[in-house]
Amino acid sequence: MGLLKWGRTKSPWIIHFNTGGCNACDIEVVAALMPRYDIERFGIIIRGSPRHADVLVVTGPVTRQVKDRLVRIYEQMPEPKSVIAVGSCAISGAPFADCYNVYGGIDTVIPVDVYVPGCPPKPEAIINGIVKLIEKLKAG
Amino acid sequence: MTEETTEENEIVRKMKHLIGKNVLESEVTRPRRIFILVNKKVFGKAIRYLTKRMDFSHVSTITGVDVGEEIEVIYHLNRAGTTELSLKVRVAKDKLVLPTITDIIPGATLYEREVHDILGVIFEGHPDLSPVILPEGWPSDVYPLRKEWTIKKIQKKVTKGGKR
Amino acid sequence: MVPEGIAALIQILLFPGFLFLIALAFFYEWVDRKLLAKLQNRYGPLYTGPSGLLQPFADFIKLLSKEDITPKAADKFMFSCAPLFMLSFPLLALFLVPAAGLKALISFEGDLIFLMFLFTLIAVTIFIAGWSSVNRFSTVGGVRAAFQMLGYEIPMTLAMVGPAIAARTLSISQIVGWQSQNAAWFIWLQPIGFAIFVLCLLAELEFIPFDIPEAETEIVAGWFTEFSGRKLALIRLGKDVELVLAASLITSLFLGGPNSSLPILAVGFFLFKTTLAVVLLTTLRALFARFRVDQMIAGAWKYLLPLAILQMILIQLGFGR
Amino acid sequence: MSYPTIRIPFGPQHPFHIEPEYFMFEVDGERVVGVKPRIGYVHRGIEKATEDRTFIQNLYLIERICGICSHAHTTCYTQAIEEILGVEIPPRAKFIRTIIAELERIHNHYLWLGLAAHEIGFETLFMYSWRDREIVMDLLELVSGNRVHYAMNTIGGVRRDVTPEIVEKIRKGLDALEERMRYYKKIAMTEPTISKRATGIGILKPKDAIALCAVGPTLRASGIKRDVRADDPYIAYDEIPFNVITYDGCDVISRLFVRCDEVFESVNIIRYAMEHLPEGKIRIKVPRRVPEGEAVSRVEAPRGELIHYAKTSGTTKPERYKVRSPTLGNIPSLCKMLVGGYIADIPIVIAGIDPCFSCTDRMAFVNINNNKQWILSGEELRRYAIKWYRKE
Repeated sequence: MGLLKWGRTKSPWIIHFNTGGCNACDIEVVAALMPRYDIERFGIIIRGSPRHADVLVVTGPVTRQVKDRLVRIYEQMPEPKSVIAVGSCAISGAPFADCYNVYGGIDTVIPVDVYVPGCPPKPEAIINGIVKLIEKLKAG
Repeated sequence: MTEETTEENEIVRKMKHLIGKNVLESEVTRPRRIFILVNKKVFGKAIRYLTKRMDFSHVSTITGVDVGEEIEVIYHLNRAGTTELSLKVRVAKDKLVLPTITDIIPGATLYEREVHDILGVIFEGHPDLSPVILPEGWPSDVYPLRKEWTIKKIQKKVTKGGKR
Repeated sequence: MVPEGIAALIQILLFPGFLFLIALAFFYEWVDRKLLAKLQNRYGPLYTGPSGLLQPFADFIKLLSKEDITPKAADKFMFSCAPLFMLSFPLLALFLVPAAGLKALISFEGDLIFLMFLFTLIAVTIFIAGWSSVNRFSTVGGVRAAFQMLGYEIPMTLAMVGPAIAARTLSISQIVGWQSQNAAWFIWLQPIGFAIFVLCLLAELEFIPFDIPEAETEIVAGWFTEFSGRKLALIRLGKDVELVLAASLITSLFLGGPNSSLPILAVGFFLFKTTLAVVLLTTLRALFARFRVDQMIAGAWKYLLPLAILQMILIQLGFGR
Repeated sequence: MSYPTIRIPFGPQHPFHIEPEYFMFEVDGERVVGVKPRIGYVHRGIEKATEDRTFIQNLYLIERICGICSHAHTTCYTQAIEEILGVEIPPRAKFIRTIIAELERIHNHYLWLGLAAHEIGFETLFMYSWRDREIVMDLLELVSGNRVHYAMNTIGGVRRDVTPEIVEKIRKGLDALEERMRYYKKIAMTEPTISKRATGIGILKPKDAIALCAVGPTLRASGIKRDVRADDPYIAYDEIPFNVITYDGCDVISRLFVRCDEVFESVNIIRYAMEHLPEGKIRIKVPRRVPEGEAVSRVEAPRGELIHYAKTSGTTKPERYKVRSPTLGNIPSLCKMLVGGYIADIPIVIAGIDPCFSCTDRMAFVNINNNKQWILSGEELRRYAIKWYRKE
């Protein structure tokens, strides 16, 4: 089983979805892919289709309109999948928590593995979140 | 006062000349800002006059404000990027109808859609007034920005008491 | 078992056969990703194995262990066969190309034509894969792959036929033999043919200037949007083996191939030249933006085809000998 | 015999764009026949939320309307409230606000250049431009302590001062930024693949631009000279000389050139502002209770004219606060540009107006009339197409 676990921890492919946030966290997630931080060193690539991805990186409070799309994306991903909630909006809905069109954090909709606090979290914090996820995968 | 404000007063004078006492209120708060409240009856004429002859061709946006028993719709018109004229019209809540201006300025379709969505003002002649920013399955009688709808009441009504 | 039979089996299964080629596929995917990263001023895979060497292998293993989803509406049979074809065709084509010595595993008069047929089959498989997964993105991706094939197929065939005419043979091994006898590589004799061949290979491999069928930013992941798990692993491996096929074809047709009788030296030459070819393909990949389908086809018919015909005329007039 | 057009959904999750927006394209082969944007995914109901918060709390909320143009939103907000209060902020604060506004414009244009390159598949330019964007991010972090959401503005002035050594660092950073942008502009002009994918695409004629109320670089790329900084100067723009960039190519490549030149303008503005930074306080005390009144404030955000309308009722909370973001003004023109193009052109034309749906999501256009879930399975698609085709 060591080989499978090695494979799974060494190449976590991510897919990014913004559920209504202010796209500050999104540009930080994309900045983590860029030459200065370059998370491809850990074997992470951003994939276009939910079918190819293992990790769903979600940013933003879940607005009412986006909720069932988020659940649909989560269902489309093949099984050993995990979710990273990036940004305090994704964790608790932050400033928009009591707006009428917002559900609050991601965990009210789909199970979340790693929370990355910050508004927006710096790319180093996002990489730290991914490393924690890899440790969690290693622990099995 | 600098030369600019006379230009604003010039516009206000022309409007008064056009529709006389129907200009209920007019105010020049600072250079390049004019607020004019017009009676609903002459609204169509005023808009046509401003956009066609006075060259206010750019609609920055349309704001809806719930002022108690009436809804105030404010058309922020702009001329050549400089002077911003806010034309205000008051519509009673029981008869929320206004003529659309999309035939004069096609760019205003989106703004009218939003005011209809969150305040319920119906714009006659608008090509397509279906719901806009509010999510699918939003109860059609809830207008979020009305004063009587507090956030708590909206939440309860929309989720029908379901979980947040 | 007759030893000669065992030797043939070993040759097919182990040395210039499956294992060697699949290992080569992983190695070249690593070379491709690292070089692309370097050109884009970043590191590329770093922590899986020595400087990321095992990254493609890790991706393969991970994909194998993932859940394999077949969409309800998909055409089940073709949906599951497409990845198999996608892997087997390039592997079969690689047996025709001499890797360890002057003679390829299977070498007969006319194997160049058989290779061109396999290239077309790969494009058809891509179309079938896109069509059978009934996702609109895949459908558009599959249709685009078919469009693209119309564009690059004919110039590529002409470019491949060039060396065959010059060497008066239709077998790749003989072409390599001819180049080693006359000690003249076709890259010097037919530079236009070489340029056309490389451009068409970029289109066949769906690399950046021509990665229209899987344009990530337009149609999600193009024709293989719906594949996941084992099927995706096979498709990605198939695409890597296709990269090895393209590079080894450039080596054998235009760079003289493994032109020494000693097997060790032959493999050394082969590896060195194929890596050079991969480096060339990746550098081209990093320099361009993506073309539109109609621009690509228009470009192929307006520029590549006349140049290919010009190359044909030059060979007839004796410049290509 | 016209084939039933296929409907291709773009979004809400789409690799090319970092935000959920959703365009349903009716496609005939590779040609786009009709477009229905359906946004509303990021609509959080901010305008209602502002009515329950005091003015200082609103500052925190208004800033998070959009991550990339957060300073533009707060400048517009503080300007409106200061106008109602009848308060004049110290000149040094005006200059610092202008410096941060221009730094944010540079940050936005670099970010846009990368995203536009990503959409036409030019990964290397995407990586390079975002690598150079880190320079301006470091400058912003240096001045305000945060890479995004700088929280520099408060009602009555600015929160942090710009010390001389920060000025020195900014000057060094600006030289590098300007030099890199010159290099990218040269690439955009000479590189055949970029010009092939961006010239003559997404045409917006001046007549349509005015009729559809386009704003910002999209308007200026159609040859119309309108810029809020020059026409309706606010904070320190009346004291700083700069010129408004216009190109009359009306297509995506001229929008790119408009933005490239705007970066050069911004660099000059910042240099001028730093040289003429007046001394004095950076903030003045402001009463918590705002008198009754209303104000319309306009700001030239990186994407175009941003307008806020504030109505106050003499309490500590605003009566009504309306925000209209620049991208919303460009959506009708975007739909006009998209119809008639290819599928492959859709991302680059959408990117052409540099949409920011986090701001926009007060509005959408038309929603999908019949089905609720957004992925049509093959069966439904065929049935729908036949039904739609018969209706034709």
